Amino acid sequence: MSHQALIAILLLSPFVGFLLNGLRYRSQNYVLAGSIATGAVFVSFICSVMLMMDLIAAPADQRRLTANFFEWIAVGGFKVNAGFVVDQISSIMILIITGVGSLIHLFSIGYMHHDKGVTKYFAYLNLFVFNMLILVLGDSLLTMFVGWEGVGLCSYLLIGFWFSDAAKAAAGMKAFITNRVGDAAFIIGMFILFFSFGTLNMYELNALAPTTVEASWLGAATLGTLMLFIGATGKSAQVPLYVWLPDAMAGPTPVSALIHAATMVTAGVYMIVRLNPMFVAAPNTMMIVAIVGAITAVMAATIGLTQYDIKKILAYSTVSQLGYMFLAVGVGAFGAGMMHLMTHAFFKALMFLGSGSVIHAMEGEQDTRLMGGLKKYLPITHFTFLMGWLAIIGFPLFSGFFSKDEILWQSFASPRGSVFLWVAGAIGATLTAFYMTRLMALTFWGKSRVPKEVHPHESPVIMTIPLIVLAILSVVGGFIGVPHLIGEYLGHIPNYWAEWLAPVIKTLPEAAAPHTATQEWALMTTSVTLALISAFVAYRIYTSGKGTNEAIAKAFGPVYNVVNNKYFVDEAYFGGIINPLVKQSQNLWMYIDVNFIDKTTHVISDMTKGAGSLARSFQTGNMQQYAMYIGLGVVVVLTFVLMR
Amino acid sequence: MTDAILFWFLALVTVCAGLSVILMSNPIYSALSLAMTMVGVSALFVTLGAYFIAGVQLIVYAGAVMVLFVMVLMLFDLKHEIQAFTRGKITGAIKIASVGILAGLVVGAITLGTKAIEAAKATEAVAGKTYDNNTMSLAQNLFLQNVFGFEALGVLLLVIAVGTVALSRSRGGTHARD
Amino acid sequence: MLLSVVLFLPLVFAAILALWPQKSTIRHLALGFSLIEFLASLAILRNFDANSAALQMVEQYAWVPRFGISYFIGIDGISLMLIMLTTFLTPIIILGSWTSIADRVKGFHVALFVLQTAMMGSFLAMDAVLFYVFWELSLVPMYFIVGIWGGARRIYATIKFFIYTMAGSVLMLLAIIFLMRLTPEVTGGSISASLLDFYKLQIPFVAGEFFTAQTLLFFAFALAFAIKVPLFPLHTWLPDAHVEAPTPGSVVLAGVMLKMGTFCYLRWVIPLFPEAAEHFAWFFVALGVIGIVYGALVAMVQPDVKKLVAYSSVSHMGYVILGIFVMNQYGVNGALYQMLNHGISTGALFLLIGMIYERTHSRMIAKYGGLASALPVFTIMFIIVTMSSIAVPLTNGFIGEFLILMGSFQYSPMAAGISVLGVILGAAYMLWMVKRVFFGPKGEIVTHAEEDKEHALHDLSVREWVVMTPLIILIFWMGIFPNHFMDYSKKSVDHLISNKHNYTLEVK
Amino acid sequence: MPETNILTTIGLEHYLVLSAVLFSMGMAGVLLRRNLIVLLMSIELMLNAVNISFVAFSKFNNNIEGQIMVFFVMTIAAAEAAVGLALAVSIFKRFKEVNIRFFEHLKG
Amino acid sequence: MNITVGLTDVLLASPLIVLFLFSLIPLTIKTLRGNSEQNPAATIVIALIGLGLTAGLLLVFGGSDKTAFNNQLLFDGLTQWSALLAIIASAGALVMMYENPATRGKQFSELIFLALNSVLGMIILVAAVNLITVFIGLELMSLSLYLMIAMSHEQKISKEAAMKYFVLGSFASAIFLYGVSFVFGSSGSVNITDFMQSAATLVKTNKLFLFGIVFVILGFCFKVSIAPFHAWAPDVYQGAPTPVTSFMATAVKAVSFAAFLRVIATQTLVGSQNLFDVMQWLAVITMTVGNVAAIMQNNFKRMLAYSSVAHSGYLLVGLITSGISQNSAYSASSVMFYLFAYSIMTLGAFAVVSLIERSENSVIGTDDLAGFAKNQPALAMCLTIFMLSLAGIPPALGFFGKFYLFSAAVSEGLLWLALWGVLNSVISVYYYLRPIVVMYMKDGEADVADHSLHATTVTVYVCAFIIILVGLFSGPLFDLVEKSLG
Repeated sequence: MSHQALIAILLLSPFVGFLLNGLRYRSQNYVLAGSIATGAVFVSFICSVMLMMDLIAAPADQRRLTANFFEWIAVGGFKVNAGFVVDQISSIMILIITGVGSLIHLFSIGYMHHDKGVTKYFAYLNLFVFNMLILVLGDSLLTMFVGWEGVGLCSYLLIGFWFSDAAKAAAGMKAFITNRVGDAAFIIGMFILFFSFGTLNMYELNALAPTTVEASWLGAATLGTLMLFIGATGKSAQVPLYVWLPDAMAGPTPVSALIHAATMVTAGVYMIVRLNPMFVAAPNTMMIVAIVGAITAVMAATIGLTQYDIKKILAYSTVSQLGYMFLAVGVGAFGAGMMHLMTHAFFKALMFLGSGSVIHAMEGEQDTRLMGGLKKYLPITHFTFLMGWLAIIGFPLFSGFFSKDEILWQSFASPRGSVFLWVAGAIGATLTAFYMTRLMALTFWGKSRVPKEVHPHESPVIMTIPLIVLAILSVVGGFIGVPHLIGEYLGHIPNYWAEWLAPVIKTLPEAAAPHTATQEWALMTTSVTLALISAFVAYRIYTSGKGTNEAIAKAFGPVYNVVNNKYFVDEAYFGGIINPLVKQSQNLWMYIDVNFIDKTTHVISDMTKGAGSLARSFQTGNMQQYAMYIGLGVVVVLTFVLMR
Repeated sequence: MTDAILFWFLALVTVCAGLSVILMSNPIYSALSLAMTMVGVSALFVTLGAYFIAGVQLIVYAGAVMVLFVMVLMLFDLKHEIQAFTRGKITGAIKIASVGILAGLVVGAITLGTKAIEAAKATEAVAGKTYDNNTMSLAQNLFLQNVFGFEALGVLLLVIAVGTVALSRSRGGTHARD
Repeated sequence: MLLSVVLFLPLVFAAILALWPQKSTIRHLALGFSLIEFLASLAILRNFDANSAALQMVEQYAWVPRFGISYFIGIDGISLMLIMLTTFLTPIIILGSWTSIADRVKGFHVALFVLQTAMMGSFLAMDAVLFYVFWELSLVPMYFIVGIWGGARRIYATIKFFIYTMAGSVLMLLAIIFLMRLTPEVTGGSISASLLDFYKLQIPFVAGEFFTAQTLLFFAFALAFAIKVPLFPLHTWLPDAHVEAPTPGSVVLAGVMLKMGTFCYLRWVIPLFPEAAEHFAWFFVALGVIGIVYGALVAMVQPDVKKLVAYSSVSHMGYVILGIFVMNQYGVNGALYQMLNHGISTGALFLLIGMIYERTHSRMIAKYGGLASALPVFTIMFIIVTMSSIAVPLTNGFIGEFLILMGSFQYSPMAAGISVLGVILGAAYMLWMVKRVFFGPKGEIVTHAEEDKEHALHDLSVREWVVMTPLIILIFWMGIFPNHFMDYSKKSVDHLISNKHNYTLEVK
Repeated sequence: MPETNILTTIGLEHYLVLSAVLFSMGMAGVLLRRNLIVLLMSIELMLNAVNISFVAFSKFNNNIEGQIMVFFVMTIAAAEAAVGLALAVSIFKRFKEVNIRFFEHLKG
Repeated sequence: MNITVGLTDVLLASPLIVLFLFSLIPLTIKTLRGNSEQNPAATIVIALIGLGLTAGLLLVFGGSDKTAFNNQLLFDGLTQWSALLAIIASAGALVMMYENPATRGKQFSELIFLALNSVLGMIILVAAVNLITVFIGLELMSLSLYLMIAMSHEQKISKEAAMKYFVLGSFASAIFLYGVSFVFGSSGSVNITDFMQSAATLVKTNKLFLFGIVFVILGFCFKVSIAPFHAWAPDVYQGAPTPVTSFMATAVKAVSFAAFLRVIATQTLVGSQNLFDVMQWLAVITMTVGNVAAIMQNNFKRMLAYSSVAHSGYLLVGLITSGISQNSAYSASSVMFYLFAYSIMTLGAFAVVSLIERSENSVIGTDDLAGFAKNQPALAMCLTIFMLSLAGIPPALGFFGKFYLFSAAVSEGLLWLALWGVLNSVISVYYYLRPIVVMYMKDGEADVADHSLHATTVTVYVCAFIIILVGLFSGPLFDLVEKSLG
């Protein structure tokens, strides 16, 4: 099959799934709906695999399969095709999307079987996959943007899936609008790039990217990429636009796994990697990206420390991990960023699904304070979750270890890195270990705090299979990109990942400062040790039941309060932007529209009417008055005629 | 000199009579004063050499029209009017002022205008036009030059006659003082 | 001949309807007529040569030769799509008003058809006086539609609408007269009202001075059109008119009538007064940008759904003005496209609001809530249209808005920077409204409907499906294959942009 | 032009001024009096002033047409008087009133 | 002097003669029948035949640019068109008189006699080139009118209206005559053709002439109700029986303007810049006063009266234009065209009012029209057309009237007058829309008084038809008028 056809099937299969399910949205046959949806995504997965194989078969410099379906927009010099491309970067993405996606679809069949809107749910999920595929396959920024907004839309629909709950509907809205803020910047970024380089096609853009780095802040590449990055902060939940993601947990848990952990939220990272030559040409942007990434990584992790909602913890964890990815791409470690993207997709999808399994078992309960000791009720879930936990805290040789370690190392060693970034990353890693352990302890270990009326039970097979598959991937996924140092040590495992990506990754033009293997070992050991220590501490605290709110609040005082309230960011947004905006809009309406423009109109009309009344008042009915007007008129006219 | 004295005398009579027309509060006196004015005007016509017109003025105006007025007044049987004049002080002032200004303006224009006419006369020397100031030339002019106007006046008078008769015959009213 | 047929067919239909004795079949007849009209306009589409910027299917007959006034119509890429929009929307409107217009059915359809002719006439007219005739004529049926079939404050709204619009257009009439007085320069002595002759005029312009002929004429025209658009701060008639108008009235108003204003900027203002237009472009760009943001902000706080959509129209039309006055290919093509989008998506929104109003007799957002569970299909339709309205890619709204923003970025990055706020705010007010109306716990109305079986809410009827389906299809068709539509207008727009200083239209 | 004594040399101007004075008086009467009949009389006064003016011009311009006009004016004045009085009679018959202040129903 | 009255004169004057003779027929029959009212239908038919014959004769003999009776009457295009217009308008008014309760009665023959003679006066007025003949025509027209108003069966206010009109009209006539005397004194002639050439210079050199011409112009201003000389108009229009009002508002106004046009055509305005300025201000004041005062009216007839004042303002713009224009045929024909448009619209509107009037004393308020559209859709439609046309909404006749008028004004550089005019027409929209609003958008039981009033109804339809048809095809008519005026 030609790769055009493959790409077409790849794209259209979920869409067809969407249509099939969407048109029979009333149906509550979850098996049929789930089969259609999962099948659709699985077909895509097959296509992805076939495409990947084609790609692998091709010589390294020709690994690019394009499909131009039609000319989408063509105005003047601006031409955008409905063109899709599978290359080293997007092939990874489509595999993740369709692969992880299939698993999550599968999981959903079990998870959503009792829901009335199950068919609608699968339709949305398929639509999401379709859009996500457009996002990653699009050959130009605009096609990417189509998917970019499309996934936002699906995210909106899925977060607000249980719309009768006002809070959930609001969360969906919040996600969409926050994303829109980023999208607006994304649009501006596209304009800057288009008007500077004359194209939005990402290959052409990369080819046209300035060869000398832009020192100025006002350079086209810098401004353009900066704007695109702001777009990415919206989509990928980075500071300051991350606020929607924790709320997005209002959606069904598989959705959180698919959209808010594995795929959509990584779109920003993907976009940066995609445009890496452009970013490389803009060191200022990259600096911002790295700093934002580092701040996000730490900040979200701190918030994660205080949360009790199982999904919220995972959500902040996701934000934090996304911060790592940005940190990576910000220091020029695009490969590492992509790698972490992939491993994160595995272990975070796993953990979300695991949490879904837990919630399923807990009959909808999400508060970890009411869990504990679930290990014995949910052995498979616990085990798979454990694998995810090990991966995320960067336990050596688990997938997270490789990617996270590479990021930390690069943040220190890259010419665009710095020791501060490493410190931030290390703190983040330590905190991650802490709160993830806390999550494990509160949920699975320790004493059971499960209410009596709830009877936890292991999830059905259809839900555990995906968990198991993902657990395996979480464990071994890292070996695809074993860092050179460790690879040497483990027995010459080549870094497939770096090789694969090398043709599409632009190396930083700056010469890297010389670093020794000792340095790398030392840093790696430090961070891993810190993480393990913090995990142990957390284990001790939380399995012993000491880690209650009150105790911690006492220990940390106001700091806890601030962190527990998520640094009051939501409050600041509402109090500082949204509420005043609504209030001022009200004022605009009342004062400008009603009291100024309309009033002016009314005043004019009243004045006319007043003039009319005045004119009427001269019409007294007294004939002599009229005669007087005539006489007066004659006099005035004569005077005027004579005098002037 | 005699014509001057005559003019001034007649002017005085006419103006006084005219003033009493508008100042007398009893309409009968006004009517009589108007008749006096008509006579004065008629005399002025004589001083201007328009004898026929003077006669007509006496007969038609002082005779017929004034009799009509007086008759109607008698018919109405109006007593001395308590409110002969309009009351409004401001409007009254405006009215008198506007009349005064108008008179002033017109007099000014007359002063300037007659000079212009005389100047024009001096240059053009009024060729051709002789002022055949007799009834015959008047009649000739009326019946030849202005015969259409004359006929139209006839129609007008007929219309008036029919109209007034019709008006007086039109249905009686029920509208009371309110 | 075809053009005239299409133009006057509705008038003939109106006459037939007016004389039609049978009350019960009026609607069917009207629907049939409007479909015939739509088919006739498809014939135009077929015969139109998209590869030419020329004025096509021209018909010119002397009308008042003394003043060089002629019956002169023609179609080019710029007007073609608007004609199609008009003929396309009319059957939908008729079908959409099937039950909502219960009173004086005949009068309504007569007014609608007269309105159709008037609107198409102002798109097609190439003679100033003819244009003015159609322009003003369009007020009258609209006036009746709002005034007779409207809401509680319909009389206030309709008079406001009429007088506002009239106030703007009388100055234009003077400007037209003035231009006609200038034409002997270019026609060799005879006065002419032909737009083509107007195009040839070189009207004196001095930069920096306000009281020059071209500037004053420019503002006379621009004001008339700005009121119609409506451009901030002349927009206040629109919310009133929309709120009070019956559903079909709102659809026509938003769908086609507002476009008369923006279209005329392209047909009249820019080609006739290119220097002034360029010189004062910043002003209109600024107003457009203010309109975008202001309309969106004010829309956000409206308690009435229809008023919200009305203010969103202000915002959307701000985009169109922005696109037109940046005067580059992106902006103008985008603006033209946005006109169609707005016609379809806002028209659809009004239709949907009308449908729900018919069921619940309320438009207050606060009374709704949880409608999605009662009316799922309706909700989906509404959300699709909302997506089009907030310009989500693959819907029509995106293409227009993106191109306009692109054009404005080329003109002034700051303008684009501010107006892109509209993208955010647009999502904010629409989604907030969707949230309050469709999502959340069941509101007063839904609860009431559930308790009271007689007033139970029914999801879309077959008729309503038929009404909405073409619109939904178009929303996606136009979003995915914009070239199918844009190809017709590109040549004309290119021609306008590149030759605006000595614009002329070849006649074909 | 020798200095002419305006007292002794009576010219066109004198007659015209006289006519203007009479005209103004008539006008004042129309403006000020309340009795309909007196109003009519005042109008007659104005017309008489016009007549003086016509005849004076006629004489000083050597143009007989002025007198023809006076003739016409007189006739029309008579006709007007007839109509006016007929109107007055009909009004009086109906309302027993000729004070014009009584007739202010039409206003505004 | 070698002056004779020949056959040509008689032929030229034949419309006048015929009209007069026809006016006598009903009266004679009535007299012969022992002073009892004969069949009013016959009366009206005779009158209409008379008018028709007159119009026919005018078409045959008029418009030839010939003078009759020794340069007293001029039969040119202006005469022809304005007389025809007066005849058309009067015919409409006569039809209304036939069916309106306030005019149809025992004195119907007399009324028709007066009306026809009023038309006779009108034709004299427009044909006359001699100011004194103008005056005779004016008086013939006006005196008949006063009597017609006074004869109304309407009790309460028509006498008052007649009285006001009469006193003020005589007052204005006196002023007019005074002006004529000055003109006569300073130019030596009262024939417009005589001082036509010298007027522009005379105005500059001779203040007396200037005053004279100003008085004459103001006399006309009174007749055509230019503010501040308009004060009589609303009262009289309201007080007079509706058919007579329509007669006044259309025929009388049309011919007054036509005669005014003759006076203005003397290029006086070119001579005196001040007068020119004053006239412009008068036009502005008139438009404004008429329109703003009309806004506040509820009485339909009174509203139309103020609207008529406002239209006088527009017409004055045209008049001023033709006063200073080199190509006065064009601007004069724009005035004529507007007069035509205005007359038809106003006639139609009054005809509708006349239809609604239930008794001779009924007052039609705008609010009384509520529900009219439901009961009388066709008539309501017609009234709507009239109102929209009056407001100047295309493609009705009124729009083209305004278009030609303002077009002429703009071409003479009177842009600001045109501007003021169009702005005023925006104000006017407000009150013209009100009846439409009430008719269509409010519930009520308005209906025609008597469903058998066919003649007036036909008048309404004809007027509406003319407005639309001539509106759409105004070009030929305008060309025709301009050609004959040129």
